Amino acid sequence: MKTPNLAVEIGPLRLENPVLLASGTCGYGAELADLVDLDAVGGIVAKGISLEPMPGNPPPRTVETPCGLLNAIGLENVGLQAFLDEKLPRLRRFRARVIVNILGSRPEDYAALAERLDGAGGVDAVEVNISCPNVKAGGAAFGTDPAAAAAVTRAVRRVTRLPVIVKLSPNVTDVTEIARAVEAAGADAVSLINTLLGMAVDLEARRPALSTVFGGLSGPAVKPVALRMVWQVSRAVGIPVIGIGGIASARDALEFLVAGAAAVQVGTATLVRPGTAVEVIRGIRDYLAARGLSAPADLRCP
Amino acid sequence: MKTPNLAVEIGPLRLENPVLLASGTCGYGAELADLVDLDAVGGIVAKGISLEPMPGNPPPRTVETPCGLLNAIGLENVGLQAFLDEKLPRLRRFRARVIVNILGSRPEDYAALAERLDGAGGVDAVEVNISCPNVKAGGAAFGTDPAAAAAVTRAVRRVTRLPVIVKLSPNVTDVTEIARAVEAAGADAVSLINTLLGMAVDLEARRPALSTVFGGLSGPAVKPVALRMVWQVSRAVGIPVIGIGGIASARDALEFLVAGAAAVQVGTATLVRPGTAVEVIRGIRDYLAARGLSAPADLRCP
Amino acid sequence: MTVAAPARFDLDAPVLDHRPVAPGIHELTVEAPGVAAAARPGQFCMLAPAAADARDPLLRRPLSIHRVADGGRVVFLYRVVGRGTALLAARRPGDLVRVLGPLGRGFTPGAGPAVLVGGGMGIAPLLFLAERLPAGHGHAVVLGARTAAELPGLDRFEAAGHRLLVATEDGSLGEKGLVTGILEGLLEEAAGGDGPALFACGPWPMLRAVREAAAAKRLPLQVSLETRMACGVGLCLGCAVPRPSGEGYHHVCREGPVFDAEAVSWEAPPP
Amino acid sequence: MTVAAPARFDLDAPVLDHRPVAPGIHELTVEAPGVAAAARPGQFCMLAPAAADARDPLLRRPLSIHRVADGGRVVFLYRVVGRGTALLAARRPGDLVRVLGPLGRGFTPGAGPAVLVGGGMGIAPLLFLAERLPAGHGHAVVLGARTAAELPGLDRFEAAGHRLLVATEDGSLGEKGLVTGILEGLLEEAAGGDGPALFACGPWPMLRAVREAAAAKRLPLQVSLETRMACGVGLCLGCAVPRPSGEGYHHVCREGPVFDAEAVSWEAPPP
Ligand SMILES: Cc1cc2nc3c(=O)[nH]c(=O)nc-3n(C[C@H](O)[C@H](O)[C@H](O)COP(=O)(O)OP(=O)(O)OC[C@H]3O[C@@H](n4cnc5c(N)ncnc54)[C@H](O)[C@@H]3O)c2cc1C
Ligand SMILES: Cc1cc2nc3c(=O)[nH]c(=O)nc-3n(C[C@H](O)[C@H](O)[C@H](O)COP(=O)(O)OP(=O)(O)OC[C@H]3O[C@@H](n4cnc5c(N)ncnc54)[C@H](O)[C@@H]3O)c2cc1C
Ligand SMILES: Cc1cc2nc3c(=O)[nH]c(=O)nc-3n(C[C@H](O)[C@H](O)[C@H](O)COP(=O)(O)O)c2cc1C
Ligand SMILES: Cc1cc2nc3c(=O)[nH]c(=O)nc-3n(C[C@H](O)[C@H](O)[C@H](O)COP(=O)(O)O)c2cc1C
Ligand code: FES
Ligand code: FES
Repeated sequence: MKTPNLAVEIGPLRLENPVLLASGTCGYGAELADLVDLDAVGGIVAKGISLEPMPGNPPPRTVETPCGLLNAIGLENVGLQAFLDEKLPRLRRFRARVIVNILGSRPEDYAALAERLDGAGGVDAVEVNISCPNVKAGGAAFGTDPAAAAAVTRAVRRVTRLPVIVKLSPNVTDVTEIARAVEAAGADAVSLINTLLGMAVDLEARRPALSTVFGGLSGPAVKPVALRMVWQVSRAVGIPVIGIGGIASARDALEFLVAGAAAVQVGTATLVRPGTAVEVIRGIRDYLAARGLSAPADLRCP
Repeated sequence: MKTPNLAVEIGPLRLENPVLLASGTCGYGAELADLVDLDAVGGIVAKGISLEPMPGNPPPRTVETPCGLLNAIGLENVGLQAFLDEKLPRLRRFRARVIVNILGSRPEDYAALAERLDGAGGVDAVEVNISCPNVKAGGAAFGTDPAAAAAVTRAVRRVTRLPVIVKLSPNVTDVTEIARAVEAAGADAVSLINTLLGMAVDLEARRPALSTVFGGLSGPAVKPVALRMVWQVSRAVGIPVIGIGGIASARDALEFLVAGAAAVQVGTATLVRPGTAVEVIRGIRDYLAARGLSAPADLRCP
Repeated sequence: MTVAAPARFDLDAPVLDHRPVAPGIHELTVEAPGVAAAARPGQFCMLAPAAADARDPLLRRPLSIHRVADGGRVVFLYRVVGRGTALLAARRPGDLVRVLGPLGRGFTPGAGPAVLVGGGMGIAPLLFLAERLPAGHGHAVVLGARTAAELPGLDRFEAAGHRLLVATEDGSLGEKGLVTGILEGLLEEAAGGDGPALFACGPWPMLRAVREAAAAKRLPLQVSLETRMACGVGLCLGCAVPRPSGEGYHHVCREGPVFDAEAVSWEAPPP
Repeated sequence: MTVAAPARFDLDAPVLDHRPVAPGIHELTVEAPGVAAAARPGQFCMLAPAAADARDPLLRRPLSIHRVADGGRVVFLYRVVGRGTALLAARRPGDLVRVLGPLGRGFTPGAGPAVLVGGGMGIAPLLFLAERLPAGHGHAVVLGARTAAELPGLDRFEAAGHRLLVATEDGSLGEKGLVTGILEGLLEEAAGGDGPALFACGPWPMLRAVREAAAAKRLPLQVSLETRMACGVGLCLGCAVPRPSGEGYHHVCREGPVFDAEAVSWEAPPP
């Protein structure tokens, strides 16, 4: 029986295994180094960074939902400079690949971030979070408009040779349209999904439970929507697809591989059980070995 | 302490209480008459009917998901004639209002259904399911395009004076755009949400779990998305909003009333516990009474 | 066929007894007098642990009625397969189980001799049928499993008073082989007379094999089918199995789970 | 301030004891030696019933460490409020509870006398602090609740050896009124010396009142704050409370839950 080879290529980015920690659920790595073996995960996607630090939203920022979590963190982050000076040095020492998630309100912001990261040693890829409001377009997220998504992708593509992964928003009528647009604009891969836009109600107070009314839904509840979008997008583009959304076990991850994902990210599950990603890797290896399969890609449904 | 008055007006449709059974989860009423007091619910929305009978999809048609259910029933229904001859006579004898959910592949289909129902005694309203593929537009659902949604609404509006409730699809970038379009086209009310498009994987077989690959996601998992859309739409249109999506308890229903719904529908929860809708009504009454509130509308968050 | 709508109940039933009876197989006894009184062999219930806010697993699970007994007892025999049955298996006497039933159309035995054929967990509903058929009328019960340890409740089958024949794939009890082997022999014995009516419940390949044997001898056969069931009460339309004509579908939870073999499409993939 | 990262553990801890100690209030003892050894007063753990596939409720619940004891015992004192605590309350000795901890920054008592002030379930972490403070050093403990029945564990507080003063809103035990009344009296007694350091945990109005009393007498005060916590381990950034400066937020699970009163924004709505 062959030992499975878990290494996967996401365009020019090579991962030792197909499991990454999702942005916003693993800080900048060091925060969970005592609870998770960061040499064992394929990659770490750092908390999204912006050019300037952002304080985030007023509380309440989180609320539990059926099989899920609603968050309105508000993209709180230390900003690019502090990331480069204080976070990246520690993050790059782990064996996991370092993927830096970037966010902005104009394509120029994304480009400025990508350019600085391009020159910074230790960064293996950028993940472009286009679920942010496009300030020039009245606040609709970049990721809801193919032209805006392509503009951000092009701006980043022009200034870096790092692998560029564009992270898609699920809150759209046709996610394949956005995926094709960013592929044409030069993305090396796409990752999906980001959170679903949702809301919870504080019944006692008779008002929204989150300070910002709406928040992003994640966790097992969203897995069926995420799987559907991974299936659709992996059949619509030629670039690799990274699947995200409700993965809490090896079985969940394997389902995403069947649906067409080349790799997966574990998000909310890390908040609940930090060791989840490492268990997922072990489970994928055991599953492939037990069936005499040699690689994650063998699972993909034709 | 005042006794709360649970009666609500959905445009020209008056309900004795704000709780209805959702289409596709209560058959044509008689199927659950022994398990549910159909004189106690405010309304019954019958399984969607088409002009001609439809056999539905091959199995597998359902699969359980985290806090949810994926269904690919395929709009199986007895067709308009059998509905009028065999189902409606029994359905109209219950105290609940009778709302007939209609579906088609062209606006003319919807109009033909509405016209026949307009003349049929015992029908209190039509609910227009626009989540069906628009055959002339390459199969995209009517409900994903404001112009198509408006065309269906107008076609129905022209041929009936019955209250017209248009049921919105959540699988869109901007549900308020669709809502405004159907309001302008003459809808008396909107109901939302229909199911979220999703997928599940049969891992042992390494292929989709449903015969049609994709299906509709319902149940508690979708509640945060449904609440968000009810909030958005109730602030975007002047017509009443009926909230649907994951309601399984009185607390859930009350959250929808806070979010802006004038009434609610209970769907998947009836499949799990048929008595749910009646418990919801009792719970709403108790909640209002305990707080000295006189009507469901008193809960709405400004 | 018009039949007065049978009574169905939805209640929180107290667990009276719950015990493992074979590796991975449990026997659950609840107190549900209305269900017990109305139940017919071949019917099933939809079960879930009673927990007010439980949302995951969301759906109840279908289990055949294994037998009913005095005091309003309803007994189920089931294998732990996944999360739903695992959670049920944790219910202790005194705990509550939500029971919705009795559901579906069960077996309709005629006047003549019957042969009951069961494999795997398909033996579960056959005990109820066996106990309702009067002894001494030439009925027979043929049960099969992989191994002797997976044939729980044989003592009750014996007590029902019919000829009892057992087959195990590994030969650890009764004949070595499948139930179809025993069935062939039984049907040979009965050749020349009217022949028995057959009632089968078990894995799809077993049902197909029994159907071939029945068709060859033109014997009536009723089979109990299994599909995924979201509701079990005829509301969702999910439990579809194709009709032989190719036109449309039966619904297993309301037209079945017991069907005349002729109403079943045997070319279709297993439900 | 740089401190070596304290040890945190994530384990399935066996329940050793679990008992109601007051109406709706339970005391849970688990075996978690690493946690017990590393724990400091004021720290907390994130708990959930151990169930491999449990997805709803999704998140663990934060509970303060009430005390630690020999044999690696970690003890929690909690009120059943909603689904999470109700499910925890059902765990019996031998069952497993997933425990992640010890978490956060606890109380840092100084050299001088301390006054511990607790209300409602805020008394939970104060026992641990009281047991770690040596008796006979002029420390005092002031506890309040609505009624005597909601002051569990008073015997252990007494055994800690400090002056113990109790207030109940209905007067069923100790003074009738709020802890702030007792506190005023205590602080009057101590007037003229350096004054004690205050450590408070309880409902937001109580914390505000204690803070006013402390500020009036320029006494140092540490408060334990409560916010909704999705993760409890510093990853989600959800546990934000505003900084007094109006610039940005503290995170209660990693910079707290214990804060110097001066680092807290007292104008903000209760967390
Ligand atoms: C009418 C009927 C009667 C049955 N009677 C019995 C019985 O007496 N004893 C017994 O051991 N089993 C019986 N089964 C099968 C039993 O329902 C399944 O083993 C059980 O639902 C598995 O649930 P789970 O959560 O443990 O497994 P999971 O695999 O986690 O279930 C996931 C989902 O798939 C469904 N599912 C999985 N396997 C089956 C299956 N074989 N049949 C139907 N649905 C399935 C579950 O109901 C659930 O919705 C019967 C099935 C039907 C349809
Ligand atoms: C650091 C810290 C220490 C705590 N220590 C104790 C303790 O020792 N004893 C005790 O009885 N309680 C303590 N609490 C409060 C306790 O966490 C909540 O009562 C509990 O989370 C309620 O969960 P539930 O599922 O039962 O209620 P639900 O209302 O169903 O909970 C729903 C969600 O809201 C959160 N939530 C609800 N109330 C609170 C609250 N007051 N604080 C934080 N989150 C809440 C839950 O964690 C959950 O995520 C502490 C809270 C924090 C933040
Ligand atoms: C608390 C929290 C913070 C997040 N922050 C970010 C972020 O900064 N950038 C981003 O692209 N996605 C962010 N996400 C989205 C996740 O990376 C992921 O796409 C989503 O949560 C779905 O995956 P999951 O269900 O496994 O959590 C965040 C999610 C959560 C729960
Ligand atoms: C089995 C099933 C069948 C359904 N059939 C229809 C239908 O025929 N027409 C329709 O408009 N909606 C249909 N729906 C959607 C429901 O009416 C409802 O919008 C959706 O399930 C969300 O509500 P819930 O979470 O309470 O179930 C169906 C849902 C289910 C689960
Ligand atoms: S399982 Fe729902 S109709 Fe049969
Ligand atoms: S609760 Fe997640 S960072 Fe504090």
